[in-house]
Amino acid sequence: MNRLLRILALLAFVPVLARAAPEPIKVGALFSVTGPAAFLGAPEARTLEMRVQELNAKGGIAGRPVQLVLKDTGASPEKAVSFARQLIEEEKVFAIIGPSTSGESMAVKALAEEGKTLLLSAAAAEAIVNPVLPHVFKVAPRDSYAVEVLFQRMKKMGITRIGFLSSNTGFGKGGKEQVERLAPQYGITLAVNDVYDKNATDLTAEVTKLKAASVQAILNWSIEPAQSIVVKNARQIGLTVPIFQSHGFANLQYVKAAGSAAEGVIFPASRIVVADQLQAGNPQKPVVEAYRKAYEARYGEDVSTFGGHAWDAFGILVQAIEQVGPDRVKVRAAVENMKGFVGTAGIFNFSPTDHNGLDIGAFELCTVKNGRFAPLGG
Amino acid sequence: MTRPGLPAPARVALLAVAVVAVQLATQASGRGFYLTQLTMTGYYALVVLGLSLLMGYAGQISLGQAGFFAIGGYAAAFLSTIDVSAQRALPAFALATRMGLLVARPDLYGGTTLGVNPWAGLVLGVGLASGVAFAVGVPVLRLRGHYLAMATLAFGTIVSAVAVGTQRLGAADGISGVPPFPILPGVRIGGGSADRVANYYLAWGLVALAMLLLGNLVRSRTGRALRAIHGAEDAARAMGVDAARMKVRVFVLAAAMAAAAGVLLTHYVGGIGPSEASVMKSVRYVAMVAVGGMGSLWGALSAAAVLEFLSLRGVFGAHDDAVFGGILVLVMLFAPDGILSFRARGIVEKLRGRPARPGEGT
Amino acid sequence: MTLDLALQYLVAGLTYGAIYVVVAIGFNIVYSATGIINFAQGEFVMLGGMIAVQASRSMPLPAAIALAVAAAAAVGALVEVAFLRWLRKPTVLRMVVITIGVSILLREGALFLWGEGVRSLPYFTGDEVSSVGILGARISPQVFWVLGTVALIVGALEWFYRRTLLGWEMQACAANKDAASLCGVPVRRLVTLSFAMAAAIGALAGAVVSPITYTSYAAGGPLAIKGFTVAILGGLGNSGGAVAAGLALGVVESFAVSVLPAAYKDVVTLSLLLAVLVVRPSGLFASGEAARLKEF
Amino acid sequence: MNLLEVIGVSKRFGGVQAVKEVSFRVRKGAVKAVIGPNGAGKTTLFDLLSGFRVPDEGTVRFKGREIHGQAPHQVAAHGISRTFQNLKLFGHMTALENVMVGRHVRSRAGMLAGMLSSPASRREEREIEERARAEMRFLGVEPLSLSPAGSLAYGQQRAVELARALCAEPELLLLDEPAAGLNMRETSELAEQVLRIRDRGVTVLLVEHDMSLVMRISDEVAVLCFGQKIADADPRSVQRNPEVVRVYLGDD
Repeated sequence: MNRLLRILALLAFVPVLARAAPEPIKVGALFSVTGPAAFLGAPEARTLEMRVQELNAKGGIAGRPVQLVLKDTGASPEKAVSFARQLIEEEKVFAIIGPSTSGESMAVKALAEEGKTLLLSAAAAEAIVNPVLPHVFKVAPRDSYAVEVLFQRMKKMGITRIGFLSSNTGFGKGGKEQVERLAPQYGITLAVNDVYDKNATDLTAEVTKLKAASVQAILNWSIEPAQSIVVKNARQIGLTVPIFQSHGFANLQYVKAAGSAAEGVIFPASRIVVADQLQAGNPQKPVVEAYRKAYEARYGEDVSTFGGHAWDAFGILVQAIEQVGPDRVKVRAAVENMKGFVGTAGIFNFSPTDHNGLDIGAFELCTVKNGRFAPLGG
Repeated sequence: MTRPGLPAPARVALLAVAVVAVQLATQASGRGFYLTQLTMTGYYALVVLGLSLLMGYAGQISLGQAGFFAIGGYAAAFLSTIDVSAQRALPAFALATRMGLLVARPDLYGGTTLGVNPWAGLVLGVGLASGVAFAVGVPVLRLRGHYLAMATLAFGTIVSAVAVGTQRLGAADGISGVPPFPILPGVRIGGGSADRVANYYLAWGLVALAMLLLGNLVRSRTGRALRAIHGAEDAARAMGVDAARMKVRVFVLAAAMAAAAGVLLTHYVGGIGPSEASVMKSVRYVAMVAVGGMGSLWGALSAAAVLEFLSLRGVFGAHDDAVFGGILVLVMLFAPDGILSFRARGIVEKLRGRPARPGEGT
Repeated sequence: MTLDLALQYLVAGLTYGAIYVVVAIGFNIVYSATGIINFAQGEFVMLGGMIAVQASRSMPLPAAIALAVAAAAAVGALVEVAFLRWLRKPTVLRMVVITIGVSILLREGALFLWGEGVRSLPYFTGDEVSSVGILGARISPQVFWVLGTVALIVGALEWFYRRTLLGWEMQACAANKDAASLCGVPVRRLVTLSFAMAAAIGALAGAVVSPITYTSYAAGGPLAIKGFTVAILGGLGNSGGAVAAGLALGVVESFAVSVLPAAYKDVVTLSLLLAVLVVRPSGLFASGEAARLKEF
Repeated sequence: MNLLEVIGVSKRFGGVQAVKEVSFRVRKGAVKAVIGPNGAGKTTLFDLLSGFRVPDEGTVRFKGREIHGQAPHQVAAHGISRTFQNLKLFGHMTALENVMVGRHVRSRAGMLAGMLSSPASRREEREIEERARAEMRFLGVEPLSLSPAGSLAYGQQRAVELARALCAEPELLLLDEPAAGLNMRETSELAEQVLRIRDRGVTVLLVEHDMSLVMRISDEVAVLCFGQKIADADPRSVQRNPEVVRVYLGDD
């Protein structure tokens, strides 16, 4: 008899147990950890893993732990699609962070929409959110803002004739399209508009071509080592004109690589790179400093803007879930209408027509002073 | 028959049974989503089968197979995503529309575009790849050994460089938004989870067809001539085999199969990127043929099915390339005739110290 | 195209060319001793740079470079002993495919050890901006280190092959392995030595070049393709031809950039490789007859 | 009637004049031998006849049609088949398949027919297999049909190569040192086989060192020395030809 009672008691107890261990919120991630875009995906993956562990240490979201399902796409669209389908159809993840590159984001965009799964892309291309798809967002600032900030400064400096170089990667192409589109509006002519190979080991011939075209300034758009090579080669052949770089240059690793040649280079950067020099009142200061301290303490390498995208995407997702609870439809709407989210890339103000949420204010012109990043005053 | 084992049609029937069994198993176990990776694996298997015929049977190495895949894929992607609705009125375009060459299609954002009919894309894609294969093959197949390896590697790298460097091909981002390919009434390559089972059977149906055709070919007069070329090219020529022409024809056939796979997989995935034309992809195809055994279609098919499926499932994680590199080395060191032909007889002889004779590939 | 610009393009071309020459020489050393193209040669150049940078953190520059060269030589020898030596009558195809697999493993190993970051040795003299003016063209001092090192390597090899007994034995081994072994030449050890030498030379170049080109785990692949393009142009096994072909290709690439968009530079080089392979597989300088007799 | 006419054929490799203005003819149905010391240019001559090398000068006429300079597979199509001095078999394939490849020149099924396994191609396959088995029976090696050619004993491999050449139903059979490496028993067996081949109406041209074999089966013998023909007659008179004796036995 008492055996029966014990079984009944056990049965009664089980549901309680079931409730005690809450079912985790699955978050999918698609980063190109290896392959040609490793310097985008690797920091993004490390950042996301760090944030998920930190969050779970503090009890997860409203008590439910976050389970991260991370896949390395190696920057190839066919893998991104295969993994995206796994995340959406099998793992039934709540949301997907990534992919790292524009090519992959365009490939998985339709899948996320069809699978009604929130996608927070870390890539920059405008076409990801233009035209808008309800479930597709991106957390990287538009290339056009970076170009506009640069062109505004060039106009102020009276520069009208520049030599433009870009690499044959997704990043380079994104920048090239915006530069070509916006240059006429700022009265700037591209005396040279050349694309070089991302594996370029020496670009002296390239910069010689710029010297031949006697340009007033150089603008380079790439994120590979080539961006440091361009700066060095230009200075080595005696080109003293001002050099402008893309927001890809906001990575201390490349400044160190360019060494003294990087002095005075002007580039747009999200405030993450100049965190320590931000005035106390700047709302982004606490966020970027928290990220920088945590990342550099844990991984012992300089923080990068691209890692910041993963930090922002996860932050936006967590804030939305905390606001409206783990309901897909409500969270999507929460993200779409989220205002004033302070991220490393800037202050996000999403809207049904703007799934990027950043404005030109996301960028601040910076320069390099004796090997350190510094806001460009004046 | 001169060759041990079942004739090709019987084996293909076995394959068909296996294909259906796998589908039912995934359905029963609630893992229907495996079909996505299995479908993609099926298309990649077509490339490996073509390469197995070229490398395993005719003995001609190619490090450029991904180049032909990309030519097919990019042709289909480019033709199916261009929007010529603006020129709709022009006589040529109007005629093409009436002939069904151009088809209107709703795009993702509610608008309609007028693009090229996917069937035309398939024909043009495979035709272009075959033409390029002929043009490259005639001079290059006179080379042997590492010269041939390097020439095909150079060809593959050229295709990759052009794909990455061309603005109209989406440069580094590649081309996305490729519409599904309506192939039979109610069956279309691509589309979402609703079409999953149909796509699976379509892909593996093509694989079964390829196995039947190549299985027959390998056992036919032409197949024998190919293996003769691999064995001793001079002797084959003395027996009346026009080795040069035969090698080019197999090179073009393998390229056409790779291009067809490129077209169909691009429609299934909905896009293609320059990563499909990379040297590493070509090396993976070579690895799968090597694992399956030089001169063994069934070996190549099983190697492709297992390795590609695991890779697409992300089982190898960030070490995907390392796994294929490692496999390539291990197979070439210990089982140059492939794991499947490494039968007990081979092992026994190795233990007894006598070199194992080259296993007879089926 | 003024004189100083032309000179600038020329110097840039010679710098590119010098890098290709060293990789090509690495291919030639292994090819002439074994008859195969070692596709992993590009990876040894990368290893040289990576190890040197790692070592330079804890020791002076020359010591770090020496360590890198020694370590790469050890890896080169290990590759030959572990993967190639014990094969019985391997076909060329089988050995080539093995070296391709090895190049992938070395690259993934480097990724695992050093991560995806980019690194470089500091400039040997001056820094990133210093440059020397010649007739209006300005050249970074590191370029002279590169050209000097390559000249040193080529000279040392000439002396080695011409003047030393070991060098003659290596040539005998290259000409006819069986005959050489009949004369008591330790053929197996020489083949291992050839891999070690090729790796060492590649590593030395990798270290010297790293301030200019930076080194990352994936730097080996593109270098290998340029390397064997030059090796083929110069005629496989003919290192003199490789020097001329390498410098020529570098200069052609450099001047080509002044005309057509740089992204297509590689397409030009590869088409050249394809053309030479098809028309004269024996290369521009070597005699066709000699190459055809060489068994491959 | 002459089946094969070789007129003034020469071939030079750099400094070496391998073959110098060699002329001779082979009568239909005869067995003609070409002998000479090592390096006399015999194998080069064979390569010139079978299309592997192109003569610098001179013409080669087969059944009245010029065939010099044509590719090996075209020469084979005319009905000339050959064996190789160093035995070029298809190691991976079975003995039967090796012999079946010999039938390539006499069959037509193309790539498409092969893939579709058309009734015509299947019928042709059966014919080819039957023909190949017949040739293997003719040489007594049919039991070996399913074993890989690479694993057969040397003598057996020679027989398979001969069967392969015969399988092409040639009008002219070129034998490149068929007796090389055979023991006495195997050589006399070979002699029998060559005579039986001739009785089937196949004309044979062989290059050989083994004088006893040559004398026994040849109707005519040509002698090459340093690339030049120094004698061309019936075996008996060639044996007594002082020039030939001097070349072979040296001046005493």
